[in-house]
Amino acid sequence: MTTVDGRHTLDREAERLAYKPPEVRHDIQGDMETEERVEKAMHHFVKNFNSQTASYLDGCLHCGMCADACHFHVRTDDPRYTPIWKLELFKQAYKREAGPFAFFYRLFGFKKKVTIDQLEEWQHLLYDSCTVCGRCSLVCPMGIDIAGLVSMARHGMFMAGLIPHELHETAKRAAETGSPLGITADKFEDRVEWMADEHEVEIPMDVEQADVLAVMSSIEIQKYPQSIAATAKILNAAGESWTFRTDGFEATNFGMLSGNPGWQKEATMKLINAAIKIGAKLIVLPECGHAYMALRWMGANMYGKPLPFKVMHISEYMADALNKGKIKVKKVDTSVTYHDPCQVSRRGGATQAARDVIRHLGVDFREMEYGGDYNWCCGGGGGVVTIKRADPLRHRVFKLKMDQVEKTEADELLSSCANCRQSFDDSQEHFNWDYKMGSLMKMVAENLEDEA
Amino acid sequence: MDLLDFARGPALQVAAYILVAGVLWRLVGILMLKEKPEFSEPRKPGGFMAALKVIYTRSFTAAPFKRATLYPKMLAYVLHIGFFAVIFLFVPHIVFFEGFLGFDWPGLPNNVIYLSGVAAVVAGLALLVRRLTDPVLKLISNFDDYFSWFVTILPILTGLIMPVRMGVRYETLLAIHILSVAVLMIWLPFGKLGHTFLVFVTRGTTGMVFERRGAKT
Amino acid sequence: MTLKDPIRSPIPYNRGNVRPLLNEIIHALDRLLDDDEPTVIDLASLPFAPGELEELEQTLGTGELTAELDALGKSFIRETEYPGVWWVEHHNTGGEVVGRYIEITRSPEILMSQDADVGAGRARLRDCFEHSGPELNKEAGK
Amino acid sequence: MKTIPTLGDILQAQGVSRRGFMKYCAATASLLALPPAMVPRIAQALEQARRPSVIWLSFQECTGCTESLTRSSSPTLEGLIFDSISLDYHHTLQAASGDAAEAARHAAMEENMGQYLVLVDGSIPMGNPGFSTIAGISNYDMLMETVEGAAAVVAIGSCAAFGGIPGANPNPTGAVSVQDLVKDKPVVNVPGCPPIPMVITAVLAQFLTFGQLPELDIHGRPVAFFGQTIHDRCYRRPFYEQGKFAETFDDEGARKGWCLFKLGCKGPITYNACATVKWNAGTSFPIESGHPCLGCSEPGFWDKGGFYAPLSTGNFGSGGKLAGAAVAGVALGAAAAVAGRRRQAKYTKEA
Repeated sequence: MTTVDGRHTLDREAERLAYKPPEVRHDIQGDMETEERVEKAMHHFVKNFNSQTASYLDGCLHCGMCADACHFHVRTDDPRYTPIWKLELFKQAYKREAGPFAFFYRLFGFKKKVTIDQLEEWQHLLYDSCTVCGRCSLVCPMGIDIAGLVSMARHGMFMAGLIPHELHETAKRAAETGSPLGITADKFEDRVEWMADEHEVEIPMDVEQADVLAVMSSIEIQKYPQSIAATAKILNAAGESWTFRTDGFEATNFGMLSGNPGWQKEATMKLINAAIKIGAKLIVLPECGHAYMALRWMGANMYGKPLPFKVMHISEYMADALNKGKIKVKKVDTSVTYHDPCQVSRRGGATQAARDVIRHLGVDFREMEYGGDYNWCCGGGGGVVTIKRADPLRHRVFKLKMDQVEKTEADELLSSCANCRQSFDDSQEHFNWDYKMGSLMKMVAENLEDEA
Repeated sequence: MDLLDFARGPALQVAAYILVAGVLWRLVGILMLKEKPEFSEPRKPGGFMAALKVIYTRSFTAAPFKRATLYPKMLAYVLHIGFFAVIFLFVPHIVFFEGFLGFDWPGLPNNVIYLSGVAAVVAGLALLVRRLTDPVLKLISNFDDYFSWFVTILPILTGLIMPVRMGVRYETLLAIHILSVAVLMIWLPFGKLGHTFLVFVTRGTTGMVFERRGAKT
Repeated sequence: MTLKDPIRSPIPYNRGNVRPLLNEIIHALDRLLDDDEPTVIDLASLPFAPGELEELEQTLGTGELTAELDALGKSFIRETEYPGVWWVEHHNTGGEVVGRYIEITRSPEILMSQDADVGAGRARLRDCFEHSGPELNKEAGK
Repeated sequence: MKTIPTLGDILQAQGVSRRGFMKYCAATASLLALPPAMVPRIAQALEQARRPSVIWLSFQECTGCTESLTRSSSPTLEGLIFDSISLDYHHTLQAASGDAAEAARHAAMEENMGQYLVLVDGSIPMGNPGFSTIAGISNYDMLMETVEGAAAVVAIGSCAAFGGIPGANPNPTGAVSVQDLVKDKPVVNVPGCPPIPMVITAVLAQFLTFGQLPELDIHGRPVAFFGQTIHDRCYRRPFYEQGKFAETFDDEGARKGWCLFKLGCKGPITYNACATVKWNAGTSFPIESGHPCLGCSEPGFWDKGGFYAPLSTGNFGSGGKLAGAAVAGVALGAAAAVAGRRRQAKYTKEA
């Protein structure tokens, strides 16, 4: 548990009779010596410095405007949640090790090596209180992509064994079993079969040659298995030659979220290899935000050359199919508002796709105030939803999202990200909130015209 | 050699050498670090035009942030525009630039310039007060922020004192003014005032990265 | 200025030193009337653009009284259209201007007969008287 | 020592009336830039004033200063001041020459030991005493000998005051100013090329009237005349404030009499009385006749980077040096980047 209320901060030093404030918790993995942890952190900070990150880290004006864009700061007024402050250690490492004047910073000791205490303190800032939503990147007058830098800074934290335990365990499970929730190939097959029966839909599995490789996120497989059926219905309706593969079905990438580039690459390569194996021309990513970032924009860089196939988010696929007339939907008589997954819309550039789909559904679409690219994050992205100790803070932040949604007075709330959905569901339960988030894909699947 | 001769001669010369060398040092030092490879299939052509686009568009605040950042943005605009007017539209300064550029441009009446200078200083003071009181800015500020503020405001102040005089001899004031400019020139490449040239790099980079994704820039 | 003279048109607006000077003259007239305090303005100490001095002179105009003094070169003392405001110009023997003043006073000091000159004059007159004839001399002796 | 008559005696002897004397006092007040209210005090002082002996020494000069002072053909009121001083030695003006002239100088020095004024125009060559001599005596020797018993020294013109044109770069004669050599006597500088004649006479009038030297500024110049810049008192100043400038000598701005700053006017850093006292009996001064101020009354005016170079131009040195700085910057940047990459590599190896 962490004190997050900047307006009523507790004086931690003062003696109190009955109440002892809890210490800020930080987790430690492994049994490295302190010095080794610091070295590891520095090493994996330094590894990220290239001309692009360098210009960003050198360009900050300390104007503090990113604080006004960050939901964690807006809701708590805690200055530590200023996005650029979360990068202070990363910046410190850059100025000391790789900046143009690094020699002088070292010579005169202007920038010291980071310390273990700093790293421990920053764990909360780099993980619990950043969803890598990138809203701050849009307010920065220098155009610094702060969110991108946070992802990189996490590399040092992971390698130093200083990340939130739940996130570490989830990422580790993903690396070991291929799924953050421990879903094995067999279990996936079971779920697919179950859904095929339940929804009376044909779901191709492990086809040797197919044009389209569809993948899923473990959250969907576990919590929202109807997504499997919905995906199948849509791809079938479009008349695609497609398949799921047991050797490459997991779209989530907890290696990326936790800050382990090795694991990130492993997870990405599984999908790439599976697609190449079946000669796929397209991978359709599920309703998952960070999967889009991991494969669509970072996949080729992990692969080291351009991918031999296209990558689409399911919302992009649906929009394309609807626009081209490959599938048709019935008009739906309801009012809808749409929550943009940060990694798909703001950072991924597919903002328009979901709106195209919604237009085809003919619903009364109510855009949130400053929706789309400036949308407030669900609060659970970037792995935050897995961090138990961050729940109170996440709930607090969710208030912004609730206000944004409620203002639209729409009947239904949709999104296209299972991770968003999960954190919405959790917060809905916490607040006993009226809105239950639905899936855009599900609405399309349920309203497909039989004759395409 | 009196103070003015020193200011106009060696001081300005050394400052100019340091300015040129420092700017290139920082730029080359950043840009010659390893390249970040980019193999993903672009949604839109990025490239140079995207860089230019964001260099331009980031000069304005996106609608959702307008209310929250109105005050500092307004001050920053006043500071920047005032400062630019003073530097580039005050006729003696234009003559100064003409001295090494070889061409000139129309200036503004001095009263307008004095007003711009005063506005810039007032905005600068307000920004300093904000930096000293706002919890966020208090936390993230360091020596660079305060020193850069000082060397930016100093030339405007020393310039504004000149018509007022206050009993000090003109050539002394002019020498002090030029020396303060020299200090600004010397510091500019190294601290956060480097944003005068880095702004093109950072905005341009973001333009190229995000525009090719088709994402919001 | 006589009572018959028409009221002058308003003083034209000028950029230079003319207007401030006129204002100063008005205040000097206040002091003269209220406190009986005269003022002398030395025009040599003020920077004038070409034509400004002439403009000032024209604006003030010429009043009822003009005097010419001949001592170490000519001097011209003239009351302007505004009573109490005097234009005083000293020239040297070569005709060059060596001093130019606006005096705000009832009568410029230089117009007054000076005690030293009066004394010297009296001496000269007495001398003249004593040497002009015995009758007069006798009478004066009594 | 002979008895020196007071000015009152002299004027009386010349039959000058009290009115004439008052006029003279008013002109003196005007000359000294004193308020008219000071006239009675001046009158009182002048009546008691005694005619001082003046020795005028001319060294490396062009006689322009003497010309300036004596330019007027008819006797003037300033001239009266010269009547009331005793110019005992001025080798350009006096009839005597050679040994006779030097004898006059020595006689004046002896008679007025400790009370005479020395006026100097021209700079003194220190490179070789033979560069400039009078009656076989080097300028340096003559100056030091004459100054010995002087009450004060007045350096007339920029050469005497600051070294002037002979002292300009590369200064082949090793010319120095009076104040460089005379350290134990008060030195008043009346710089200008030439100085305004009124200012020269004013210094003498001040000495004559009050028996003391005027208040001086940091360059030893009378504050009454050198207290303000040409720019501050220039009638074209409003154009400067409005941003209206003549760009060339024959453009519209030049014809309309706009500010000459862009044509190199040194008015803002030049302290002199030209804008108020003006020249040729108050006719005009350089800016009024359309030429920028050269700054001739300032130290080193000849070496200030060109008469027509605007004041605000800086001297950045050669383009080559700037290019050198650029190359150095690129090299340092490259070195920093290489060092940064090396450290990355080192870290990667260690880890």
